[in-house]
Amino acid sequence: MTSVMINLFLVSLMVVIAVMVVRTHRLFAVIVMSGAYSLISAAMFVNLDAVDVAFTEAAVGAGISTVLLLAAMARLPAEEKPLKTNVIGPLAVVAIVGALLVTAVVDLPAFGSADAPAHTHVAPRYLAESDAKLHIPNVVTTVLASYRGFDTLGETIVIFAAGLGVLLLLAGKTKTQLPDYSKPKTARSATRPKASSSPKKTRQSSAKKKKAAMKGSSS
Amino acid sequence: MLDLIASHWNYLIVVVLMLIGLYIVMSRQNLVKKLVGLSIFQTALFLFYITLGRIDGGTAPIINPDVDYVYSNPLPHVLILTAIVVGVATTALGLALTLRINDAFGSIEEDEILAAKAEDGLIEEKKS
Amino acid sequence: MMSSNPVFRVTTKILFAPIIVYGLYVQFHGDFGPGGGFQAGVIIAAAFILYGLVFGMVALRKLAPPRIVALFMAIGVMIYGGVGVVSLLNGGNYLDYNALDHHDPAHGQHLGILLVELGVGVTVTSVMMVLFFAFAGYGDPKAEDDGGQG
Amino acid sequence: MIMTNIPGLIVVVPLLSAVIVALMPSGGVAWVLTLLATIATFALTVINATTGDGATVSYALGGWPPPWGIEFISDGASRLMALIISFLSVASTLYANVLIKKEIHEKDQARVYGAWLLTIGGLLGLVMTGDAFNLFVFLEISSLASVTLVAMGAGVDRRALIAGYNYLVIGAIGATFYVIGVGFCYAVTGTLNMADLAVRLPGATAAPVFVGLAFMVAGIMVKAAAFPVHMWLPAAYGYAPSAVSSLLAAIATKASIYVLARVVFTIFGGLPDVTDLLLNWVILPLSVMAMFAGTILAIYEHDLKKLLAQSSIAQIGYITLAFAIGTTSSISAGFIHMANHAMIKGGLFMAVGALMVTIGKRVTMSSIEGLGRAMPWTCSAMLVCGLSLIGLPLTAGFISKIYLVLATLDAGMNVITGLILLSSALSVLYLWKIVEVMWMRPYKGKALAENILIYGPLWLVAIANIVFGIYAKPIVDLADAAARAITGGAL
Repeated sequence: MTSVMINLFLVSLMVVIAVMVVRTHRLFAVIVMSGAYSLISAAMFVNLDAVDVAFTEAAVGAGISTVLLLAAMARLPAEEKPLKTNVIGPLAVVAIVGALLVTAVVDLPAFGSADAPAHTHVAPRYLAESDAKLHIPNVVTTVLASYRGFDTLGETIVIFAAGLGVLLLLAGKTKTQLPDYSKPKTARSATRPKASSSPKKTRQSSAKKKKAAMKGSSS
Repeated sequence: MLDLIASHWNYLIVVVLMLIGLYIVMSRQNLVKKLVGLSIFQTALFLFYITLGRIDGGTAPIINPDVDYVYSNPLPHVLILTAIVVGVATTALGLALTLRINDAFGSIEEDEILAAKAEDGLIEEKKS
Repeated sequence: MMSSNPVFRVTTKILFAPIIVYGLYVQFHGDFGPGGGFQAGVIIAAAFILYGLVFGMVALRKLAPPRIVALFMAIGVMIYGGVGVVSLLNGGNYLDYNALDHHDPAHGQHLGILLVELGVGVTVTSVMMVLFFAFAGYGDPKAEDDGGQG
Repeated sequence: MIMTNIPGLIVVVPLLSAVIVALMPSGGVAWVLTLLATIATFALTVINATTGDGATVSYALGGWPPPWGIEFISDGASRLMALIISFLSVASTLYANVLIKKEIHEKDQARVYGAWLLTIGGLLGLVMTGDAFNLFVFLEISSLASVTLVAMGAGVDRRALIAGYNYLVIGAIGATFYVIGVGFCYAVTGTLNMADLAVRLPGATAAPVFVGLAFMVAGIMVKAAAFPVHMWLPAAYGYAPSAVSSLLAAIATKASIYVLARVVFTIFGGLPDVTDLLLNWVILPLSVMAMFAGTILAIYEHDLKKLLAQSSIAQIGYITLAFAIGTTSSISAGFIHMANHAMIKGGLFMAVGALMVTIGKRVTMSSIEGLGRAMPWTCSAMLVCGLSLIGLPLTAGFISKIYLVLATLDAGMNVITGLILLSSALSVLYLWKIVEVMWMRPYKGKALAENILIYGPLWLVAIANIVFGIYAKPIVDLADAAARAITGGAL
């Protein structure tokens, strides 16, 4: 019963935070809230017996993701602009997805039932063999590195791909080309456009307009 | 009805979290907030899988041969470990793109970027 | 990005080594308790990131040159993939750790799991550090001239 | 040793070479290694397709038997797809050398080739794997790598960045949907192995299975750029570096469509009532809409790269349409068109890329005026691929159209036949416009030099279009085997 109460408390917190993320416009606050959301979900994972997942979520979701977001925020506008577009489309999609999910979810085996198909087909072998045959008590490690080792290789490559991509994008030498092919390549804006109150008049776009005007007059 | 909620409440709340995350990604214009929404969506997905793997009265799947415990299903845990890493990889790449976009367009709001994009198209037409 | 607060500086100096030791514990104790390559990688990277936040990026680049870190990103994957290649050469399927030790398959499994977890740990540590270098050094001309490129 | 491990090596070779290539000090060395890796992969897929008795081979990774471990499946369908992907990646890599040099900074080239190989390896993994969750991992490898490649187009046009961002986020939503679907199927069956799922799903609780199917299909349709969730594709292919456009246009969406077929026909093969419902009432109408939406948008498009991308949406519509009809002959026609369209679009994007680097600006209807005279080699190869696109006799495109039309007639869907012919006729419009501007008008600019390193690989693809238009038997046979394999001989 206590476990259920703790669960209820944690998920309610998560829902509250998620709703607050929707409504908050200060991005710093949004990022801190998403870190908190991750951390609470990690607590939730502990409560659901997934200690390895909790460990990773706390380190990766709450730790690294938040650090990266904050580091990026140092160079990004701090405030989200008020929404100008219509939200009916997204709401409709969300409603359809929600209806589908609820119909499926209520027909799943009850939460926590031991005889659900998920627990009776493939998983028992892992639990039976890991310690007895391979002498590794942590079944998650055995499944991760051996039974489904290829998934983990793939995931290491995913991480590598992300590292490669970020290096190419942020530390690479291929600079952004502004829209004029006849001019020599523009260096990545030495003067970064500030998050000014009138964003449409940033330095680059005005420079671009000038260029366009010059082009127009010369031809 | 009440029985159903009592036995499936965890799933239902996971669905709510997923929907909020999905709504943020789809409706917001701000590129950073979209990424945060995506990670809320994905974290809800993680919770869905872990909920699947949970067994009442179970314990974490670290075997203790001396005691006769019921262990939770380790397979969803493994899958989600993979998914968490994929999630952070996506966030990192998305953020890197956001930084570059901010430098190139002077904004991280989708509508303003689209306006600048349309302007690029006009310049091209003028040239040709 | 640098802190002149002595409390931070001293605490970081004291914490740096224990965090790494803890990371190594998590890395190699994954067979028995929660932990493994991912968690360890993130923890070890966190130690370096903390160092960079407090002592500045220049000091961190000296401690862990970005070029070398980017190299380790690939080395980790190659350790993992290499274990698979070795099991191929030993006549097993790709990533079949039983083939690593024909006399005692359980030992082969241990060895395989240890090595691939190490590969994961190396890649995760170095990618996390690369990400931090890239994000913290972005737009900083000094970082681009020297090792920011990796 | 190599022979028994081929299904695994097809995926492992490009992925592990990618890691090494990314470390190379110069772009030239990286390119040579990339080429060698793709050629080795191609050789492996050829051996994989030609040896053996055509039976399904299961390769257990880690030596763990399925469903406990992950298995790779080498059957008619995955053999054909691996062959297509690896052939076009060799051609694209050959072609990439000069273009990457022009569009990417020297210091970045090795890493770009690393991402290039990761994309190829990820797509090959996508078609080889027999495990529903493992598929997600490959989906992400290929998508993260290709997003990076698309965004590198910023060196030519800043709009590549926003194209890359949208590709990433929309793709991530698609992938998450797919994983939700897999989760439902796992919850009611307890397995992740595709073949095992196929056996256990018919007996499982109905609602989660249906919703699982819906989510998996929706997620993959996003990745395959099927109408109406195609919005990321025109920008991504339009602004990517030219070499990358040709690689992705040739193989990326094809692999996803193949996955769609795998999910519907293999994983859910035991539930024909449900999948028929999905195919007839969802995928079929959407495919028809895609055929017309893509073609009409292409007619009004001035930018050639985007025009080709719009036309890809229509062509993806043809393929999904063929799958939606669901007879063995139509699925086989779908595979034929997949192979041929990979060659057609790969060639066309190569040609446009060649024009773009030569004239030094975006290729639009006005900038190609009279280029047929100034760049005869490139433009004539483009003409060949273009004729193949509209399905002129003696080209590969003709073969696909014939088999598609025959399959629809066989299935008694005369209306659909008419629509296919109508949409093909419409596609003549945009092609004719290009031909007219390119060949019939005088050239006014200065003389342009063509580079054999660029038009050589382009002609390789163009000739393949002609060869398989005249001697279509190999592709038709492989496609028949693929159709039979993917439906498990159920039809």
